[in-house]
Amino acid sequence: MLSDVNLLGPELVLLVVGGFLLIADLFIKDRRILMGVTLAALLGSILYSAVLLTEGHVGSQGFGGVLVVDKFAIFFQILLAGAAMAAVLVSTETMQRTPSRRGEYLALILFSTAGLQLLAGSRDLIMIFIALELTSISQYILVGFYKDRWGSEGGLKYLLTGAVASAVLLYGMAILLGLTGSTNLSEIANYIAWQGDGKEEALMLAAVFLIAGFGFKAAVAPFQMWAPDAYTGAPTPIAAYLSVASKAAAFAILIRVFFEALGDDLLAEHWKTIFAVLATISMFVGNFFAIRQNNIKRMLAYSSVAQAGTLMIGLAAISADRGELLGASGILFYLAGYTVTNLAAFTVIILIANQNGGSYDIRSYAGMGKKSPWLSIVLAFALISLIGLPPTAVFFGKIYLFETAVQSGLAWLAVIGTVNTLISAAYYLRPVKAMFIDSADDEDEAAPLPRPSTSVLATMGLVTAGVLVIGLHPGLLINAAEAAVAAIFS
Amino acid sequence: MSDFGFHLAFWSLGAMTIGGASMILISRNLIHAVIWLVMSMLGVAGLYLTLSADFIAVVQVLIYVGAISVLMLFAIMLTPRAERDNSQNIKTAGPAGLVVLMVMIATMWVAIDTDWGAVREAALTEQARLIGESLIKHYILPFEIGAVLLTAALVGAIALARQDDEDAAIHAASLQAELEGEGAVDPVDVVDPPIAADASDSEASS
Amino acid sequence: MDPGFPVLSLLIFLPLAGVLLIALLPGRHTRTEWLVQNAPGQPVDYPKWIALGIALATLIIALVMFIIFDRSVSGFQFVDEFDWISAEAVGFNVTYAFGVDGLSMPLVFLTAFLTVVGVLVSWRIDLRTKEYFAWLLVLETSVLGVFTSLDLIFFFLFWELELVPMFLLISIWGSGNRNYSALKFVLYTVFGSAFMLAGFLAMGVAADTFDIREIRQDALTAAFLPAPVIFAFILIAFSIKLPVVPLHTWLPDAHTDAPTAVSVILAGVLLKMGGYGILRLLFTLMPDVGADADLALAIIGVVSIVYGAIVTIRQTDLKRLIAYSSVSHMGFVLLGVSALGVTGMSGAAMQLVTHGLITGMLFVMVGLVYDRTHTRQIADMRGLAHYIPLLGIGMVFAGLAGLGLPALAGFVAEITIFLGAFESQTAAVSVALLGVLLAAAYILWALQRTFFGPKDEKWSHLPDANHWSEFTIIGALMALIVLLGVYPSIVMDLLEMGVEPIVENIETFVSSGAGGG
Amino acid sequence: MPETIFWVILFLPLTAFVLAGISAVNQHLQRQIPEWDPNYPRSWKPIADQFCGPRLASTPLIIALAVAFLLAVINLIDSIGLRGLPLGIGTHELFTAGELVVNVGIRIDGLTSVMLVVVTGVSLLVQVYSTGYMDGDHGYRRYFAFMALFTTSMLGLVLADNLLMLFAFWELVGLTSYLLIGFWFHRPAAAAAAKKAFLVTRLGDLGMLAAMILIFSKTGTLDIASINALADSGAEAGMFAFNGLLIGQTAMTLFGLGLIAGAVGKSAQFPLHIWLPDAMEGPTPVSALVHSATMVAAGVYLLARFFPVIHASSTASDLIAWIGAGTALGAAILAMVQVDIKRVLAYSTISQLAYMMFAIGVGGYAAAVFHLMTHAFFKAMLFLGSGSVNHSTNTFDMRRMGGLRTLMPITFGTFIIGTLALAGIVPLSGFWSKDEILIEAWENNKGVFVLGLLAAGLTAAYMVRAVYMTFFGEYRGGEEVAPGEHGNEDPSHPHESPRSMTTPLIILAVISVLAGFLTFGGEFQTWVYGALPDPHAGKFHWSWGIFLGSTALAVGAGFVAYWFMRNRERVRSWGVGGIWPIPEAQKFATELFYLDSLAENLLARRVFYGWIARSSAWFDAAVVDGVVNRAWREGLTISNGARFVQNGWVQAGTLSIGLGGMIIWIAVVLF
Amino acid sequence: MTIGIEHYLTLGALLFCIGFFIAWSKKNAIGVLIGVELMLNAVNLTLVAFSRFGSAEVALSTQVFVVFIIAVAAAEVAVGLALALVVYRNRQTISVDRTTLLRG
Repeated sequence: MLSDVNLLGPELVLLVVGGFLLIADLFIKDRRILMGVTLAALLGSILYSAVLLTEGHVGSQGFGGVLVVDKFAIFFQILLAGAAMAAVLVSTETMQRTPSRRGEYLALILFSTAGLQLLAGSRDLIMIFIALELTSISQYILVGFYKDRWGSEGGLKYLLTGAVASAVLLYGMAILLGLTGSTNLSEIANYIAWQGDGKEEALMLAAVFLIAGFGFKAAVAPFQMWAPDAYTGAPTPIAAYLSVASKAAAFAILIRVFFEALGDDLLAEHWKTIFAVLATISMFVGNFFAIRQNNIKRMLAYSSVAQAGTLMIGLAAISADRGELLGASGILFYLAGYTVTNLAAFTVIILIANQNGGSYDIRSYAGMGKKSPWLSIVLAFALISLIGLPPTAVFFGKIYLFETAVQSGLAWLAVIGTVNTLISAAYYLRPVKAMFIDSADDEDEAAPLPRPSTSVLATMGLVTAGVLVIGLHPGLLINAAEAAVAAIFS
Repeated sequence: MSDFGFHLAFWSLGAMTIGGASMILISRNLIHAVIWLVMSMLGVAGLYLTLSADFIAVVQVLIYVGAISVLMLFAIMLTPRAERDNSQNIKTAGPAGLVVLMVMIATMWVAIDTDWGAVREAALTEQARLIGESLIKHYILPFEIGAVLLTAALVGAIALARQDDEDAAIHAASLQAELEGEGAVDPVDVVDPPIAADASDSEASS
Repeated sequence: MDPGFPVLSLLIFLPLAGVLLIALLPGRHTRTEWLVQNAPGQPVDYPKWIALGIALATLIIALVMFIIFDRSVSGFQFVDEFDWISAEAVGFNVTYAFGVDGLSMPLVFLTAFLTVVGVLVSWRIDLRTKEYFAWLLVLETSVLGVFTSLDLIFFFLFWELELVPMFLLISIWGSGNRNYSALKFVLYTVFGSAFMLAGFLAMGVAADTFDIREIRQDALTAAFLPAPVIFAFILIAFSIKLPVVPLHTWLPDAHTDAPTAVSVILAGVLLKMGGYGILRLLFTLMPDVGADADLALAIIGVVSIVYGAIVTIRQTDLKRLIAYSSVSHMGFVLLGVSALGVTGMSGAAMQLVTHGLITGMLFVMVGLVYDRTHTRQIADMRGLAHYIPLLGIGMVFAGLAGLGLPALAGFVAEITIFLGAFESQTAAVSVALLGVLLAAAYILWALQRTFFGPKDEKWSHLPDANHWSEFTIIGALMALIVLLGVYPSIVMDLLEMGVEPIVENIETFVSSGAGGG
Repeated sequence: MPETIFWVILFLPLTAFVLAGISAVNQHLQRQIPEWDPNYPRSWKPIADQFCGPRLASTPLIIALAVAFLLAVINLIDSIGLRGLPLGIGTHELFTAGELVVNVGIRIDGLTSVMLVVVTGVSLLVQVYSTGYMDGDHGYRRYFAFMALFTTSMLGLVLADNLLMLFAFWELVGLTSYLLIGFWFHRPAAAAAAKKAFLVTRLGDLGMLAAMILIFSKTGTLDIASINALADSGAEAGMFAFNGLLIGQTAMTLFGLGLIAGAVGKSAQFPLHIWLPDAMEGPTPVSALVHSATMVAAGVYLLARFFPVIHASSTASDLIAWIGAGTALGAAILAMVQVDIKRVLAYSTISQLAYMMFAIGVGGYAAAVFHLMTHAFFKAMLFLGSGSVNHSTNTFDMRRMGGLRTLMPITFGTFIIGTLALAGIVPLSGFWSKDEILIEAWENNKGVFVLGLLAAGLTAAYMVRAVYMTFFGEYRGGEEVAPGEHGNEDPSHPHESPRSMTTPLIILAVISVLAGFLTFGGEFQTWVYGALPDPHAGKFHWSWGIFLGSTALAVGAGFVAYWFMRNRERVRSWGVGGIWPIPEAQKFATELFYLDSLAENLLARRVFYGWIARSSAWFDAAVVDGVVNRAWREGLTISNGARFVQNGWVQAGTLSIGLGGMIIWIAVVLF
Repeated sequence: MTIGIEHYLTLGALLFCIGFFIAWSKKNAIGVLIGVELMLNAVNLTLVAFSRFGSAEVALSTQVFVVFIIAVAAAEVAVGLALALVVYRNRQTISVDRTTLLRG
């Protein structure tokens, strides 16, 4: 049991430091120290994951099979901790706005991240539920953290819908548990394989409820409604964090649950179609709603719905010959690319908002290209990547995912995906147009803007480099994703 | 427990549960609704007893009836009388009814139609011990994480409910906007709240 | 031909290096420089000189490649390749592979050449020059990439990459309804790419490789999509780019509102990507589907030729008129391709090259005129030849080349297409002949209304061509157009070389698959 | 003669073109120099002016043409020695594209030799004339550049040994014709006429292009000799076969028809004749060289070149015979009512070309070529004469001339010679060739003969009318020079033209008188027949009946016309509007049989431009583009409208969870 | 008729649906929370039913699950009420049909 604690290392670091921060907050007022500690914890978590990877712990199960440390989990641990690092790094301004709640803010980010990491490594329904709730509750609070009228409303809506979603999820889990008699994913799979016949309705009801619950986290239409409101109301770093980390973990658990527990052919045919349909709906809903948004955060929220739809393509592409590997590794690869890209976009948005008096109106971006060319170039680059244009991370992610679709005989899905790329271009290009093409109404705005904080700039540099590196040399990441999913499907 | 007693207990407790829940639906006052919720919860606790889940029943009574409903009542009491309205949102009630009908068909069908496996006659004994053992052995990790979760919720709830210095201005601004009748606002107007002047922040002053 | 070092990669990425250079160096300088002999006090624009230098260097590399290209060996030369993504377990392998063959070599040269023209024609741009020239070079890289990629994924990558500079170039430096046009251009292209990507992926999955050299028709029978569907998907993208009726309406808008250099490159090179793609990808990789689709292609081609020309006649905007004429001219490409023979396909490829030069020149001339008159409306112009006779010479020359006058490049391509395609597409060619007449009609009429006619005093202040950059462009374009017109084999040999394997492929499949379909 | 010589002949004018082009560009460049570049060395300007002046435009061309003419004459003499048989000159591959092998090569035979002499000779004289006529014109250098280019193209057309090369030069002469007609582009009429000429001839060229494509796709060759040999092989069982080439009767007929279409366009035959009268907007020497002597005769040359093809199909030969005959008569009728002297000559040209056309149609190959040659000389002379008149009166309107007989004696004299030659008065050159054609027609096709004879009569009549109006009676004052143009400053006192203009007139007059005698001894026929694949010594026939008849008709018609002109007042008092007795007929003729307005106003403007093109453009904008734009707008509207779903209520979010889940489950269970 | 697992499950399903309907149709945020609590109770009831009637392994884990759910429910309610309080401070209302600043 004690040796199992070793496996918990990455999360434990976060939880312990999170607890420490809650207390330290009372004594330490310097924001930089708190942030430093937080970042150190996240870095430690990443390093610990790396150690687990290299020290031969891969594949170990811990805590009676509740937790597993495989490459899949480690992939997500690193990804999530990285995303959290970026979120913390860009939170300078946010923390200046809430001087009396810094410890809580950072601690909640850490708790939430730990929850997401645990989610990626969970192999037990109860663990999944608790991990999910840990991260959800932390996020509810973080969304409402500004306590202004938008934040509180966003937080409340997120909480209420989230509570309903988790109730639905629990109902699904309850059915699954009652039917199969186990909370362990592999035992569930065993049961379905041997005794599942004739119980498709119940199993599918459970599966549907699980999809609803996890899909809610992943902001897949039609479970996406909270996302725009929460993103809009939340402090922007949190919106960034939600859009990438939450989604990543949700897909991690979707892959794990649906491949490990419900991967039997009895059900797979059904949910393959379900995912394909959801992917389609998500892409269209996200893109259509995004077109008319003027608030860039909200636009990105809807775009994240569409991106979730794109990711769903990978889930749908399961039953083909190599579909399992291809689909799942496609999701991982895409998620990584999407994460860095979206973070890059959000980082710039934060920087611009800081200079802009906190405005997120796309129209106020007019002339930004002249005022701060580098920020604009990075944002434009990130948005172009989000469209899926080369040479960026998402470009290859899309190609990869669409290939999985084609390989599973879902070529129509690839076409829909690319047509949606077209629709998405219409709104992703709007800020680009505003920044570079429109000119600011008044010339005063051309005055030099305050210099953003170094940490934010550094983050921007890092994630942009990430976008570019993944875009130019996707091979490494693809191989990593491949190795990660091989752990599940071997 | 005799068969008849069992029947009587099930039906009456079931009626209490469902009746309580239905009364929540109907009652116009939020405080009444919470009280009906308590009744429904008690009904559920009773049902747990009929299922020989003594420990859970106790927990149910303690936490739901004892803690959650009191918490809700407190929250309700913090709001003025006008906000204690528990009426239906007629705009959503219609579609909600339709969807609930679908959910009901689905869940009940599954509940009735599915073969749930062998029916065991003997109930679990020594539940409290077993659950406790399970929690610190098999489910130690969820247990610990659950603790963190409660901590996080606690800290978060405090952080939210506590009125910090910087919040006053924000609330005041919100109320001002509210008074000016800005009902629905294009989300474009969302702007970050102003940065609080904080002397303790070394960077803000430098 | 193996020069011993990755000359092709150098060629493709040199413009990107130029972009870096432009980005890092200051925008303009007021000091008199050794580089340029200019009047004291006049600012020197570094970006345009860097852009010119880089574009010229690229052109020289392209020229050297063109010269040392081994005309005795068919197949790809100057190949640079290494594994780029190799995910063996999931079968997602992408090779960094670039090479040129007889088909792409002239187009590569054309691209390099027209970029120089584009830089020179933008010499008087003074709005955000730094970005402008940087984007122009990015555009060059992307187009060169398309013409040399030997891997479907890289082909697609560069195909999409080109949208970014185009969008910005049109919408920032354009005129008129530029935002609309830029967006329309992007959306149309992306719409096509959507289908193209699906097609590529289906091919790649079926053949287990994205390498153009290794994908073979027989592998595609195992595809998840039927080969004709893949063919149609990819054809949609190329048809939009080419463009053919009825997918052409982005073209007039984009052309009209784009700055001159972009119009030149758009008409000169970007449209060629469509024709190149049809030859390189569709007919190389799916010869039997292509052979079945010949009649459809011919019909589309003829409709484009005739309909495009008829609509051209009614245009009132000079740039729009030329843009529509492109629609008509690019129809010839499809017609030539549909011949399924070496002659027709060589003609189609030749049409790509010659149309690039000719329409490029037309846009250069219109751009130069527009710089002076600030109107493109034909109705506003009259008797321009009195005041700007040198530009008039250029315009008339380009116009005549455009209507397929012998001894100028366009004639060679058109006549080759006609001669090559008649046997297999008799009716189509017969109708397409009308296009020759209509081309003469719209071009001559436009010339009559703009350059000829009585003097109009309001244009008396216009300066004629008076800058070395203008003389250079006009002279170089004229020289190339005449050279290709009187001695076409300099390019035709290469194109023939490039086309021959495609036709052999078709013939193999048509003869072997005659029974099996 | 070695092949090089012919390339020299071809490239001499081309070199002159380049030099003239440099000169012309330099003219415009000089204007730019001050603002061009401050660093431009000013001292170059006079040097550039000196070496790239107007002389650089004209002198090299005249020298080049003189040399070329000399070489052409030597070649002709050689050719006589060879009895017109083709010289064995190799051909060179220009480029290949698959089966298509495009060659450039030169074919020298009797026909070519004759044409070479005609082209270089007339061109030389016209250029000499032009130095005087165009002196002082702003576009002097440009003019010679175009002329040089034209001569090059015409020589190329004549020398070509394959159809593609012929076609290329064919198009190029069309181009130069376009450029020269629109030479004074500031005149809207000139610009429009240039365009019209190009388009109308190109319409005919389409036929020729189609013919070329057809013959290539059927036989795989474009070599003129091979095609002719194939046609000459004769059809057996509907197939022509020669040396491995094979072609059916239908294809051969179609090929012939295509060639005829090209010839009809270029030689301005009905119904494509409408461009030539308008083409008179060009400078007069251009009309002389391009639009009477050489280029328009290229159509005849083409049919002569492919004479076996035309005669391999009776459809083709009959068609061209009837087109020719009809045009000959119709154009002559139209010439009767023109008041512009150049237009009279233009219709006359059409009429005469039509003679050659029907000559070919009825098998009078040698006669056609002969007429082509003689016509080139005398018609060029006539045009130059009209130019000379214009030079001093500033007008071509015969109603403003008159009485120039004494004022411009040389012009008058040469014009009279030209008129007599054209009218076919013995023993001038026109008589011999025209009579030969009539004889051929008489022997082969009586209907055509009748029409031709009538046309011959009318020819004499309209020429007499023109001469009378121009040179007889009182001088009616000419026309003031238009602003911005150059011309005689004092048109009320016309004077004889300068030496540079009269000399060519005289030379041409001499040739016009003498050229007809080539027919004696059958030498001419021998050279020309030598060009055919099956060279048989054709001999011109002689028929006293036709000689007497046609001469009598011409002289009679001439006198009638003279009488009418002299007694115009009296004729008018009879109530007759013009030369035609019935006003309606007069109007019908002055309106050019309504053919122009039918073609231009109805077909081109209304039907094509107004209806087809407009509806297409509307379709393009409203439907093809409109649908896309509409879809885009609708998409935005939908996007906007769909936002009601996201109405901000929590319940909408939670409801969608349940609804989505349920729909999925029901769907799964049901299907 | 014996009272079997179906009865409990049906009861649970009914409760779940009523909870769902309450969550969907109440104006007041706290009303929505009440609905959620009912749904969670329904889940718990279902789980306990499985615990009673299911196999031996399931008996324990379901009850453990229920404990977790109850704990989490409490935490959720606490946070939810705190958020509702903040909303109230900002808007003077916790009616969800009026807290619709964010929409579209």
